[in-house]
Amino acid sequence: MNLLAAETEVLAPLASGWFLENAWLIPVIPAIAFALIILIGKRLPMKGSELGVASMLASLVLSAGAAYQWIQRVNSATEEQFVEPVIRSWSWWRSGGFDFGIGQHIDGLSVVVLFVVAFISTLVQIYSLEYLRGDRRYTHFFAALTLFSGGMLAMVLADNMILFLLGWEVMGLCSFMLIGHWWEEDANSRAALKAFFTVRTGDVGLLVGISMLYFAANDWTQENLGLSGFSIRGISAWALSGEPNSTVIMVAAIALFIASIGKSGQFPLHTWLPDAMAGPTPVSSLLHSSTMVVAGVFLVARLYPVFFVGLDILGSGGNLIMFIGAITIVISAALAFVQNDIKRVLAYSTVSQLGYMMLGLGAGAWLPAVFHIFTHAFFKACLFLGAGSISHSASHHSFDMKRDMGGLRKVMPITFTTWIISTLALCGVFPFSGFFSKDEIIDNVGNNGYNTFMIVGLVGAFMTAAYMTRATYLTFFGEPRGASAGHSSHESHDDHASHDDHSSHGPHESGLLITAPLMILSVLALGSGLLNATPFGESWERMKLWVEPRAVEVVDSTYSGGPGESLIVNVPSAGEGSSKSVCGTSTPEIGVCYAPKLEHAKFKWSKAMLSMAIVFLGMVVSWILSMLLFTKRDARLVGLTQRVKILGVGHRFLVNKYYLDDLYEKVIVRSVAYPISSAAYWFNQNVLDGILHSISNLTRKFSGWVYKNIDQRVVDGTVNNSATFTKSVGTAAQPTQSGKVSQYGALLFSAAAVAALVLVIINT
Amino acid sequence: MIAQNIGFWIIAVLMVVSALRVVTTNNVVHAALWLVVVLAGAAGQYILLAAEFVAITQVLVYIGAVMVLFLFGTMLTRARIGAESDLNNSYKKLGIPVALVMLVAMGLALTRSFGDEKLPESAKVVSTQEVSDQIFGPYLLPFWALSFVLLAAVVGAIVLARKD
Amino acid sequence: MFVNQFLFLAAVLFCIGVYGVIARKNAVLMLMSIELILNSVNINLLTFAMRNGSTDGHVFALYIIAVAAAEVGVGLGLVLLVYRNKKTISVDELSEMRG
Amino acid sequence: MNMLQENNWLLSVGTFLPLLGVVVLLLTPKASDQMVKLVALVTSIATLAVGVYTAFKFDFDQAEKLQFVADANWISVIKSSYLIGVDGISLPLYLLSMVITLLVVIYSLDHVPSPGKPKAFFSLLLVLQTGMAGTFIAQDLILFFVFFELVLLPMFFLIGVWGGEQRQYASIKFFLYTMFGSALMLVAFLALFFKTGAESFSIPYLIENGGSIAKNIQIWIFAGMFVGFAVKVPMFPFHTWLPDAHTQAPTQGSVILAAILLKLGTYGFVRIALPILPDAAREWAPYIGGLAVIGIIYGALGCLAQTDMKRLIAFSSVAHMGFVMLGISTLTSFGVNAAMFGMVAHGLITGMLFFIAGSVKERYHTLEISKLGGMLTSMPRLGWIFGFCSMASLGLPGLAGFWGEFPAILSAYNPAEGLNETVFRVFMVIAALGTVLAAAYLLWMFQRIAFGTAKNSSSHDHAHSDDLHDVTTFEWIAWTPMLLGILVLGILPNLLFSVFDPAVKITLSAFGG
Amino acid sequence: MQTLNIFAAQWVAPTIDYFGLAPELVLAGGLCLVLMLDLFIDERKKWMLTAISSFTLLAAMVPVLMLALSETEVRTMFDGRYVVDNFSLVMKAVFLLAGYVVVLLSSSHIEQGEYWRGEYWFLLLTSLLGMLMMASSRDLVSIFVALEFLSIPAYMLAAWRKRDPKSNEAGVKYFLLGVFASAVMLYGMSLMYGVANSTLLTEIGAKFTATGEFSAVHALAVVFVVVGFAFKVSAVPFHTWAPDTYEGAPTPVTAFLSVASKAAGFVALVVLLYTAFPLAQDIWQPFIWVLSALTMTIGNVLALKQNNIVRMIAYSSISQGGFVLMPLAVAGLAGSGTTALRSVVLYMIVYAATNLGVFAIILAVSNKTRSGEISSYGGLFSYAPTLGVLMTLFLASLAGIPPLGGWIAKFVAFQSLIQSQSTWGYALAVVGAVNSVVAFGYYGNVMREIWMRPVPDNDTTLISVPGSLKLALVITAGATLVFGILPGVGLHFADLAEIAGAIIR
Repeated sequence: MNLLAAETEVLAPLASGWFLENAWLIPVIPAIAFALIILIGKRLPMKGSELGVASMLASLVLSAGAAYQWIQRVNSATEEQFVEPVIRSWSWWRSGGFDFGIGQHIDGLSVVVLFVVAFISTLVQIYSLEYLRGDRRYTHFFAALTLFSGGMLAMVLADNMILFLLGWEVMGLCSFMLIGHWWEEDANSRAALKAFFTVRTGDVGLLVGISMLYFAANDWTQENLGLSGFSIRGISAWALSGEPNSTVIMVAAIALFIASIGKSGQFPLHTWLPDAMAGPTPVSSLLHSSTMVVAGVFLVARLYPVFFVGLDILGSGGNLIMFIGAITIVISAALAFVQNDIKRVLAYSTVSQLGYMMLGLGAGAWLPAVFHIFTHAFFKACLFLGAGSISHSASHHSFDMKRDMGGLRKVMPITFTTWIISTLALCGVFPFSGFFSKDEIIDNVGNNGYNTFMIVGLVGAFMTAAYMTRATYLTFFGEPRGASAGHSSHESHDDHASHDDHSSHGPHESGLLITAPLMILSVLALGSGLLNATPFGESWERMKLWVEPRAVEVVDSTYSGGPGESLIVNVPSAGEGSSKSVCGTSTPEIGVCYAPKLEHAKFKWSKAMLSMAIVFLGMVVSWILSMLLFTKRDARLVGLTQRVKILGVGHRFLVNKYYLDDLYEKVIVRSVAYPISSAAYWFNQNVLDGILHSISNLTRKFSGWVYKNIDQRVVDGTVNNSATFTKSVGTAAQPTQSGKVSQYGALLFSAAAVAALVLVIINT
Repeated sequence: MIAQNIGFWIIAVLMVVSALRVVTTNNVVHAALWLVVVLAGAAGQYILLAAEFVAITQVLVYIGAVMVLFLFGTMLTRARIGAESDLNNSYKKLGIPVALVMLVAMGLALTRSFGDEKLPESAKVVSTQEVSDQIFGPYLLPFWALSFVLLAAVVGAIVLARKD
Repeated sequence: MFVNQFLFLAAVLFCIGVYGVIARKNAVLMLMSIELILNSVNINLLTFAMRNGSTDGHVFALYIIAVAAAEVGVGLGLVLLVYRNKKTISVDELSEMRG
Repeated sequence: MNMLQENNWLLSVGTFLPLLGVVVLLLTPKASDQMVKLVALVTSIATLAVGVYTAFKFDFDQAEKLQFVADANWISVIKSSYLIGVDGISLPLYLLSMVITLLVVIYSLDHVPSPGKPKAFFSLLLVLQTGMAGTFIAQDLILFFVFFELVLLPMFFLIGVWGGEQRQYASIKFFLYTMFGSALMLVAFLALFFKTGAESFSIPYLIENGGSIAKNIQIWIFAGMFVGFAVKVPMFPFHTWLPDAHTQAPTQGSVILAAILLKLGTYGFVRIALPILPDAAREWAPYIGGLAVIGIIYGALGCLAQTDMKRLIAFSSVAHMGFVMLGISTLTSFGVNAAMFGMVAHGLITGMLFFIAGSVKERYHTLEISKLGGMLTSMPRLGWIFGFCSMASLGLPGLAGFWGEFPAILSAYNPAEGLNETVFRVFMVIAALGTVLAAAYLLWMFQRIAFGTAKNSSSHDHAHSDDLHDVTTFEWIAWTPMLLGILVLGILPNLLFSVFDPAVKITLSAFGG
Repeated sequence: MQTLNIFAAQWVAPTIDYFGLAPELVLAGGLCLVLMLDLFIDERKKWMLTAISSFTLLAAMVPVLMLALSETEVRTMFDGRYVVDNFSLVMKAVFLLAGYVVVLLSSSHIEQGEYWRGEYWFLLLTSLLGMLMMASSRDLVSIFVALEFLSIPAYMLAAWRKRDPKSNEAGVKYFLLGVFASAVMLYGMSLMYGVANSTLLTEIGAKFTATGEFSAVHALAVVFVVVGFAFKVSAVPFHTWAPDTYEGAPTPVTAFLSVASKAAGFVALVVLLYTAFPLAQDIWQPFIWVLSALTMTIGNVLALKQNNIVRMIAYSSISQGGFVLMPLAVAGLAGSGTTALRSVVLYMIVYAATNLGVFAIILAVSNKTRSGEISSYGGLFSYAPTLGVLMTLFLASLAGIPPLGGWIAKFVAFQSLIQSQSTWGYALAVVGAVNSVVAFGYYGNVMREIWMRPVPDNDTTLISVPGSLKLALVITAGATLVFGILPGVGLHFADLAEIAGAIIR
């Protein structure tokens, strides 16, 4: 299993431990829990939810242990030493010379994501205990949620692409079940279908990519590393070995990236994400913070060498990943402006943040991107759960900010505080966690020479600040509206009727099971950035130390034995000539390289200040606009006297003021901000989503056509026609059987005569 | 030989003309009588072919017995003694080409195979004894069989033809 | 004498007989036409007997004559049967079964 | 090929035991339905017991060898003998046929379809079982052919007597189609026999000697077999009997048809066509592959156009068997393994789907998708089972369907030596797109049937509110093994692959692995 | 011997092997007995005639078996004009057993109409005697006489229901066309005698070999002779009589014609092809090829159109005849002769069993329904399951579905075609394969009636099956199954059947 362990010991024995060696338990526990919930969940006192929570807690503990021991392991290595991932694998099945393994691949990246996933999942499950209390499919919900986390965990620690694919698809399935949780409503089931189907479209890329990589890499990996071509480690090493055909690896990388696009909701396959908000809020939270959508980013991070070589990352002029990332940032941020549904705002925000991660990965900022996964998980989970908390306790299950929210800061202090913290983190305000990750990305993008993309990143930051401010304002400031104001006249959004008792109480703070996760998450949203606080110097860059793989592994040339037989590989252009080796300058002549050597930007306060300024500008502008726009507009609804009270001016003036408002709204806002956002939204709904729908409609129509015309008429028609034809031959032959003896005789004699004539002529 | 040849040609022409009349005449009884001419002609040809026993049998069986049967048949089915218009059917037109094709096929084959081969000049008349030696020698079994055939024909024909 | 002059006579008789059985619808006339054919066969057989100098042809011809007699007997029996049921001996009327 | 001959009575007993059951059935009085059912049940249980014992005795370490080989004189004049045996390829299918038959019998205890006549129904099921099992154990072409054809008549009657409204048309179509194929196949078998020196019809012998036939003749012989097997599979464009047969067949018939009968064709390819005629197989492979991917896409499109649940599932078979054929067409042992796995997986999954369709029909009295809906509310268990099977059918990893589908796609990337890689890679991408379409039609169906609220109002004429009961005991007993099978094979595919692999390797040795 | 022997005045009595003739003699004795007894016994005791007839047939089987077991392989009489070899013995056994089953089929049937029972049995036995003779005849004269021997009684039997115009029509058509065909055949025989100067088949064969090249007359002779027997086996386009005759004739007679009479035609054809002009294969192979392909196809497509079960079976048996002819189309090729012969014999055996079974069912069912319409079989399975299942078995066997007799017969036919490894063989095999599918169209249609259609008029009164029919059903169904499941049995007999003096192998 650990092929290189023997040899690395020569350098320095790396610490390992039980948690690292047995990390495979982390996804297995939820999987077992899932089965148990399904089988006996309904009979348990808490309807199976306890099993889910317990399994997630266990996974969390194991993940934390693994993380701890990984840190120890890293610390036990020397500065430049390659930190061997803890790989264990077992043969799963064999077929035709193909060895499909199953196993774990624990390295920095997996540890981080494992921890995040386990952590968020645990909190979400705890949160759901309260949020879904009384739901009719409570047990099913927890089962699906648990399996969902299990799938993600399995994917994260997969040591080969097959297992990776398995986790990936299991998540897809669970997302279908979870998004469609309230499937009685047509919209929900449609959304679930759409989500699954869109993601599945992207999966074609994954299938193709895996296949291509396998066949391209298998010989090399078998020969040199004794690993199968599915092995992530093998593929990584192969990608950097200089061996691969550039076309093959490029096509494979593009194929894989298509899968990422689908899963991570990148442009243009992002339309399923907002619809997926139909699911229960905890699901949205889990889906958008740490699992599912992150899987796409994780795929790129995991097989980074493949993308690095295949898409020529760090090459001049940008690459596909960067373009997609950048477009996604802007487009989705713009879309977030025009949403009234708080969850949709957050959804687009997620898409946008994923765009940042993609941008970072595409630009060679691997670590910042991974770090952004880490921090984003906390604050985005917090935001979603906050939104859930609002709908649960204040807005009568509505997520409409304009109709049912407003002024909630007083009634929901905890929710409000955690929301603000997370928002600041999302906007990237120092010293909240988002700053350390997002700013790093933007910084590194610029540092690696992509100034245009850096500007896009900054614009994105501005927009992020702006729309989050708008959302915050609408939700927590201003006057309460609709349900938050106690009105319950409108139709409830989520018709799980058991919650109706809330309406009588009016808006209030949520219970501890909801607020506790919020608080924990907000603390992390605040503080998790410090794990890689570049501004504070090298020693604060712990994440870099722990997570970033070291570029090269030194191989002792005397090593022999093991299934790999020969590990002596000539790394091309290693340190020779002027060309920069992907493994960095310190690559020895002989060795296997598992990760590209990446440069990190030097932190500069000046740059940070610039971006901070942009963020603040965005917030302020948005705040003012929101104030002007929404509070005033809202006042019009409430009534005359109130307006007088607030403004203390005359009726005519107020009327004029309204003119101004209208002017403002119609002329300034609508002519400047709206057209762009609206156009984007229009484009989104009509063109992108429209394309999606029309593709599906077309396919349906086409299939109908094929069925009717090709299958039934041509193919089946041929069959039926042959029967008809046979019968018509019979009909044609029937007249010969006229019943008249003379005719029979004529036939007999003429046949004899003709046969005789022919054969006589032939035979003479 | 010349005399025989002359005989042959006279009889042959007579036979062909009579045969044509058999198949074209509108009168059943005439047809039967024309058939007699053909059969008698055939008997003549048999003599030319040195088959006197067969020729005699031909006269006895055909002209004597079969013709009587035909005439009885004609009577019993109350055919008109005289011309009838509907003795032929709609396949008449088919008959000519079929017969012609057949004739062409036969003619081709015969011409190509026998060309101008001649019959042996000094053929001895086959005596009745020789024929009977053959019949009661190697061809005995078919002879026995024939007796059953005739018996069956008689029994069957009676059953079928009698009124009941 | 040429072999073919007899054989051609037989062939012509045969073909006339063929025409007869096709063109005639009166059952008795059909039977007569068949006799033409059988006679042509006999001419053939005897011609070959002379040509080959064997007596087998004679025997064959005699058996044919005998069988022909039996056939005519059976045939007329059938004709009478039909006539009794249908009051006609036109074989064209015998086309109840077809197709 | 060396063979193991111990316990050579086992296979004969396992194969012909159902016929004994038929004899007993014929002797039981017509009136006593219970007795009839009991006899059928006991027979199928006993058959399966023999099958399990066979599996128990099977030497899995030598799965590549024919085992339990019996070789008796049969038609010595034409050099055909009663040569039977199983190896890793046939054993799982052999057992599958027994399991499916037992489950179908169990299911039928409670669901003898209209117009009743349980005696005839169970007799035909058991005869069918003999035919199916026999096909998988036959190691002689003529014996194979006899068993291959033996399944025709019972299935013809199952469809024709116990089927739906269009049953007569469907049954005749099914029969004529299959017969057409097998007639040509027989011609091909005979040509093969003579071209190998007219020595023997034994498959092992022909495998050794078939390769020496001149290539252009091989191609023609292969063509005959191709038609025979392709009709059975069914491959595009020979598939049109399938939707009709499936739609009209009674549930039990559909299940057996999907689970076993379709496999006879693919099994024939693996067992007979490929190893005996390697050169021709190489020539044909691209065309087979092409038809296979056309089938995948075409089947999926067909599914999307359907409004009838059962017909949709039937068309999905076309698509799934396309994957199987794609795997076979790569001529790699990996691809063929995938195909073999796909056969078993498809048998379980689609069989299950047909069971569900049958139960839906029984409860709703219609299979029009537009008239169904809200199954999850009215019958949550049935709904979830349906969901599970849909997921398995669309190839979700972790369930059996995936291991037939994904490796097949994977194998197309790298077909056997001598095949055009570009062509097969194109096939691979198309097949991968097919998985998306599979997701589309299956989920669409699932969404429309299971989600939403029940549409009781749409069919007032049937007072069927009483009928909407959840899964019954008999259904549970019949279904649980299949559901477990889908799950277990999904998690532990090696259970099957380890059995297939050695045998497949040997079989495909002519293609260099 | 056959040359003109001018001074051979001395007649020598031919040596006759009476043991070799024993089956024929037993049968001849039996039929004379029937004819005589018919004159003397009381109307109420006429059932004895049935018993005597069936007993005679079984009794004739005894010498057949003894001859088969005797050490002398081939018995030759009359200078080789009459030969008792294994082929003839196998075929004689088939004729006798088929005749026995036909007697069983007839026995209940002729009680009902105003049948001339004594004469019926007499003619039936006479026809069978002709068939026995045909099996051993190796001489043009014998073959001709045997042909008339078996045909003339059959002509009359076809018309045996005297009051029924259909039956009359059947008889007349059969008779007239039979006479036409034998006239053509005779012309061919005369030419054959002319070119070979012998009526003995082996000598004709030798002459046809000696000349090496074939003149036009050879072609004409072969074609005309084959036409004569093509009529007998109802090969298209000489089949036209068959449907009408089969439909009109009394059903047991139809069974007899479609099985025994057809088999006799094949016997003669095979004997002629194998001993008289095997080397004229270039002439007859293409001819038979065309005949076979046409027969299968036309028979099938016309059968598809039929509503009357007997007429459908008639067309079916035409098309089956095409399958029997199939291997003969390549029989002249090296190495195919033996298998082709085996195929023909096996096919005849299996076909006899199956087709007689079909007729037994038809008789049983028509007892109740009094209808020949296929639709009268609706729902047969529901009220007479045994008959339904048996009919299904027989039809499936005719369609060639394993594991019933028909499949092995078809299989062997295909086998010998393909064994020739000639393009023509392959092509005909494909034609046959397609036709065997088409054939299921009409067989399946009857099965569909039996299993899937409602009972007409809901008349589900039980069918009473007479004992003799039951026995016939047991025999035929048993044979059909045994031939299918253990094809070795049928093949063994077929393989035994070797024609003494056959030139092609």
